[in-house]
Amino acid sequence: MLKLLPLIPLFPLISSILLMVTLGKMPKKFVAILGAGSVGLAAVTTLLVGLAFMESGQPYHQVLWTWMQVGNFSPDIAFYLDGLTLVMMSVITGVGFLIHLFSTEFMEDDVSVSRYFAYLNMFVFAMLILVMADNLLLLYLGWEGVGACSYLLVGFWYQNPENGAAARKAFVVTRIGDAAMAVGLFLLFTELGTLDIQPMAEAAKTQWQVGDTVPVIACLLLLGGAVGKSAQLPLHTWLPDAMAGPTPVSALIHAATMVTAGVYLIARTHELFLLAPPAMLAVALVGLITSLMAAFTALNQHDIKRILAYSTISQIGYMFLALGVGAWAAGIFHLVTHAFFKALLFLAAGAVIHCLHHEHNIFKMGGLRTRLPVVFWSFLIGSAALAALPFTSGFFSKDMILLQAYELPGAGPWLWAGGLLGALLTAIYSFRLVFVVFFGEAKMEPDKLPGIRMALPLSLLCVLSIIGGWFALPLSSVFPAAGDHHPSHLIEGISISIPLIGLAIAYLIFLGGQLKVDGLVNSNIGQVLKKFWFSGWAMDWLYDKLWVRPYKFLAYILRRECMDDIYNTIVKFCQFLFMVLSRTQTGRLRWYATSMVFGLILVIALLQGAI
Amino acid sequence: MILVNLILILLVGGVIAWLAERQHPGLPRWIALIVILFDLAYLVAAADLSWTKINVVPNPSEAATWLIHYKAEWIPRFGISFELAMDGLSLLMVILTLVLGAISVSASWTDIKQRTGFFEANLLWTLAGVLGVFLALDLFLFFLFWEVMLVPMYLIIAIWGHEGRGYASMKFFIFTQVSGLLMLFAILALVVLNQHSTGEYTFSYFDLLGHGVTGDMAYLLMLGFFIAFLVKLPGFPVHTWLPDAHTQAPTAGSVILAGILLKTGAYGLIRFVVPLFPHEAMAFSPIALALGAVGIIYGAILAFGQDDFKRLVAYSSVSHMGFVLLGVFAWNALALQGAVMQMVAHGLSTAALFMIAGSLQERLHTRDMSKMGGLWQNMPRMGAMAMFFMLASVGLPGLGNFVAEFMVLVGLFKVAPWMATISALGLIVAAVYSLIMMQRAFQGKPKEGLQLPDYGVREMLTMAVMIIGLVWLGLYPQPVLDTAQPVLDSLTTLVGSGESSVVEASVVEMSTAEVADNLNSVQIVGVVK
Amino acid sequence: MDGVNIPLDHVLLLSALLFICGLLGLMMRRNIIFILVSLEVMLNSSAVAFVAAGARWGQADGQIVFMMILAVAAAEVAVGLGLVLQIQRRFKSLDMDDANRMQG
Amino acid sequence: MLELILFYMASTIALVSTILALTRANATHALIYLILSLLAVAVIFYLIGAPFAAALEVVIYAGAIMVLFIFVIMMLNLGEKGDRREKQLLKPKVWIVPEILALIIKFELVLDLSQSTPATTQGLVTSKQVGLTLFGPYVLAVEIASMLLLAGLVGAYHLGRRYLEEGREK
Repeated sequence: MLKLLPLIPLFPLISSILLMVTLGKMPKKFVAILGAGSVGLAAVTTLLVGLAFMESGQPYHQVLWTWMQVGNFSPDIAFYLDGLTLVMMSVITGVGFLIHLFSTEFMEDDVSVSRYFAYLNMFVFAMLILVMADNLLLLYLGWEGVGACSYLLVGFWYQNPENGAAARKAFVVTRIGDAAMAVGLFLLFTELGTLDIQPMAEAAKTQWQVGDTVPVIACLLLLGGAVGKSAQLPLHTWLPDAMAGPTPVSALIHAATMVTAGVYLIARTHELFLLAPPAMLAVALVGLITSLMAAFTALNQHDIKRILAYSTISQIGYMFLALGVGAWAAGIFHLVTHAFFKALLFLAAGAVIHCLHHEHNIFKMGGLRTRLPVVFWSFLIGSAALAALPFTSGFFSKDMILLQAYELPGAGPWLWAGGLLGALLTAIYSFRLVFVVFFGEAKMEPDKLPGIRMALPLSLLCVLSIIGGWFALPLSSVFPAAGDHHPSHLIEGISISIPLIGLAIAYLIFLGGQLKVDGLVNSNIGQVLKKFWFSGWAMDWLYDKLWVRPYKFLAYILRRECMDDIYNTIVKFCQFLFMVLSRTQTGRLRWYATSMVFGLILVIALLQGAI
Repeated sequence: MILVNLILILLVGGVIAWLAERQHPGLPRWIALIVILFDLAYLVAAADLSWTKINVVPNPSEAATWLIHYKAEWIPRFGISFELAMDGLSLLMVILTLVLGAISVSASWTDIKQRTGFFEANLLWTLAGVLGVFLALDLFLFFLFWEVMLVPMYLIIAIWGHEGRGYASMKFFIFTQVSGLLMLFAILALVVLNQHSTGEYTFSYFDLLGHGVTGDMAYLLMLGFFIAFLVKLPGFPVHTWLPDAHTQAPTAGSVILAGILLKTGAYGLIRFVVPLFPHEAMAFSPIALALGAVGIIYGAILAFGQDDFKRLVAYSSVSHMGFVLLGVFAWNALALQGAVMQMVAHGLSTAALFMIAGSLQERLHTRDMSKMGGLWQNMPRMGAMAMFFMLASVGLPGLGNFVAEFMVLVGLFKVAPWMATISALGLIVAAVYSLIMMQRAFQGKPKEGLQLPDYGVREMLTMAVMIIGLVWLGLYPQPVLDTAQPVLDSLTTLVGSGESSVVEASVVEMSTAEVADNLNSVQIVGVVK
Repeated sequence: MDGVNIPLDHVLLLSALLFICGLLGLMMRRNIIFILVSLEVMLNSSAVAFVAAGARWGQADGQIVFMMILAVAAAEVAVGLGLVLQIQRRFKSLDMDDANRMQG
Repeated sequence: MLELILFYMASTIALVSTILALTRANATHALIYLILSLLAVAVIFYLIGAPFAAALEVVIYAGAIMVLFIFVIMMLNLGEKGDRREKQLLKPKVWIVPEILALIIKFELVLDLSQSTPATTQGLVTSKQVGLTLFGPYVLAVEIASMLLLAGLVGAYHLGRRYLEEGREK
């Protein structure tokens, strides 16, 4: 049964190529079936392969063909299946299928649906390759493929130049991360002689001691790549703009799968990171700072999708925090639960936008509780899981991370405190969203209700968001066993109560109205802070001033090819010489006679001299 | 004799195509296509190439070990012989030339209206010249083909070019001619000095490999060769002819110019510059690497700043060929393979982009991107093709360019880590200009009432050939790697650097000022007596 | 009368002076006729030098060359005058500076 | 002694008449002075012992060529208008530079001649001698001279004929 492994990425690839080749000639219905069906088939195959794998227990390695072979550089197209890969594949194909099903109705009235499903299937294929690759070069292939597909999908409605700009921004910013990761790959290959993950881990353990400079540099470069793709602090500005794409795209790419690629990379190469403690600390710090920064920004956004985008950045910050403190299993566990509830939230937001004819501003919506019940309940459950209210899936995974962060000697408690503040803010902005959109007086009337193909994925995801926390993921074989931790009940109590406090605060501010914050908000500090946080801590402005403007200016100056001036000066000098000589040709006989006489004099003088 | 026939078929084909114009203006195109395909078939059939033969590692200095070797006396007094030989590297280049030749003929099917016969004749003669360059192993014959390749290309640009063709073709001709002159000095000086030490004149590559010239003179000779090939492979300071030549050349002209003529420069570097002057080349390599890296970044920045679609693609090939320069002068097995792969993959991807540029110009009668916009709406198939080849030129893994660039950078990282890191920036700036090209030309608000014919069957077939080529190179490049492998092994062992490269992993300590005076020290190259 | 003991230098000096006068005329005058005249003078002065040299060595060669010069002078005058006619007809004046189409 | 005096007289006449020839405004006056200068040169030829050359000079040079010259000038009948233009051409500005150059050359030649060893003419060279050498070693030169004259004839005829035709049409 394990032999079916290569089939999983093959299904989306075939359907994507089919959709591309037919160039929109296929009837809409058939396109939807092919698009969603292929991912469904992949999900079923993953299930089968998963079952077979659970019985056998050891990792399964399958080589298709050697990609290229020059000297000792011989990466090959090969898949590696272990617990981590299985978890990631099931998330991608499972959540992916639900999102495909959702988008069959969401994109129904769009003119180029086949192009949409072609890109979406290609994305699922690239993500599967990324996850199943057994060597870093094939992983890099999936890595860049995912980046390219996200560029295509974000820029799907290309008529509007802003979408094009957002897509370009996404591709270039992630590309910076990819370049860093590429240099990391070069370093790893030069030092360890191979790019296959498992042999590389062994070679690293033998060659390097803990804390050598080379592993630290390599891990920091890999972190650079992960930061680019998972939209963490330095390279996160592209994710909020990437909301320009269709909402199911945001659900699939910018919530469930692509942004978690960075987390997967670090998890997959955790042996290297174990050899570089400073790099792990860096991962934790990046994660923590990003989550806090994103949480504050999400507090005062008014576009429903941008709130969810910043919340994604914040939640991935948590995963980075988990990886930084060595809680690998907890990080992946949070990744899985986050995929469930964030996909749910995005799809619900998609449904809201779809029914309110593309309205994005939450303050224009209100009181949708009664008109869109399904959407309301899915939003409620999603936000509960996001805020990690007790007994939701989010609670189990976030709690594990915070507890293990607390365990870390040295900076542990600080990280834990930061995490808690993040959890509080998460609770506040998620319930702010729910109360503003679904409670209060109705400002807009939805013109249509979500059909069955929208409601079904929403309900399935609701179920997953709730019970998602109870499954034990088969990660024990992959990661070193995390220490048994049972901190004092006080710490546990605090981390349980924080989300509830957040919920109360949100209720008091946005629904009950008892807690007046207008005074605080309208004070001039408040205004400045509000604008500052709204623009994402002015990161966009900073990057524009730091990189974009100088690059454009440089390109503008060099546009006329300054190197040409060197050759043009040579040309001008020749023309000057020609002009001087041509003036001597006056055409008058006397002038020629005189010049001849002049010559005669010289000759005779020479003769005189010579004799 | 096979090699001689290869070139002869093209030359004769050119004449026939020229004469065929009288019967019917469309006929020369068919004749050109048939001649090129026949030449390709002849190569495959006549030269019984089996993997066993290709895999034997040739010793560069003995003719017998090469795949095919042909030698005939020409001017015995000076040791000049009509010597052609083919090994793995030149086999690859010959196949690339013929494939791109066929593609360029199909690219300009409807493009050329007047004097089609003469156009196809020039096309075939350029191809013949290029084949000669790839096969010639007698330096005198090499220089002859170097010029033969140049003249018809000049005519193609000068006669069928666009509005600024006079300036562009003249600039192209002068740049290559002057640098060719430098190379001629170097060849003659080499032969004369060789005659001093060995006592008899010989222009043959095999005998010149062990020439006794050392010291500053060898450095100058190496520079002479290097500059000639740097101009042809548009290296950083001397690349300014390429954008003009490309924007003004007709579609077929720029496909051939970008696809094949740039490769002659790179081929020259691998075949002549480093093997003939190993130690000087290694001493010179920090500068060359610096030029390569600067070329990548400079080409990309300028590409970003262009308004003209073809000029942007031209600068992109300046940027891509920077990688080849890096690959050659890193001089280990991996980097060299990367350079060869880049030559092949870049040929395909840039040829496609130029075809798209040509068809855009044919439909919109302009290359100015500010006048384009939202063309995907009118021409979805061309938009899809442009997107695919744009992604290829950005270096999307799974396509040929990525494999090449990755290998070059990994090979370079072993030799000069900092240089590799700087060149990795090239990946970012490459993405920047390619995306801006797609945005300004194909995306954005479509112009109303614009009825444009989309791609027909012929164009889609040509594009399909190139897509298959690129995907095949991207996913299973092993056949190409194996053909070039034995040659590159023999070259790396010949230069004696092997894995532990002579060039110690030093940051580029030579400042650009030193680069400048090296370049103008070349002006005083004279035949030393 | 028997052509003896006339100092050669003086004759050569005479021929040189005559030649320079011809040269002067060529440089000064703009009228084509005077250019031809100065040419004649220069030719004649060279003839003098040749004959004087012949006389100095008592050989006939000098005079042979003199006859050659005569032939040259005759042909030159013939063609020169033909040109004069043409120039007169085309440029309506004999001023050589008008005929400067070869300028630039 | 007589020859020497005669020689110096003839030389001065030749020089003066040449200078006058070149500075005249009127073309015919210039030609007449030129003929005078040629005759003086013929006398010099005679004095230095080349009677045959003297005869030729008088017959061919002065007689034939100069007469042809005068004939063509008369035919062109320039009239007074041309002479006035000639006068304003002789302004000092025109001949200062050539004069300087001429002086330099004179100085150079004189310097050159002064260095040469003094020698005198050796005696009479009879026309018989001239005839013998002419058709002895120099027979080829005669042929060349004849070809040259033929070329001159053809040139003159061609240039002249077109002039006459247009003249007739007008």
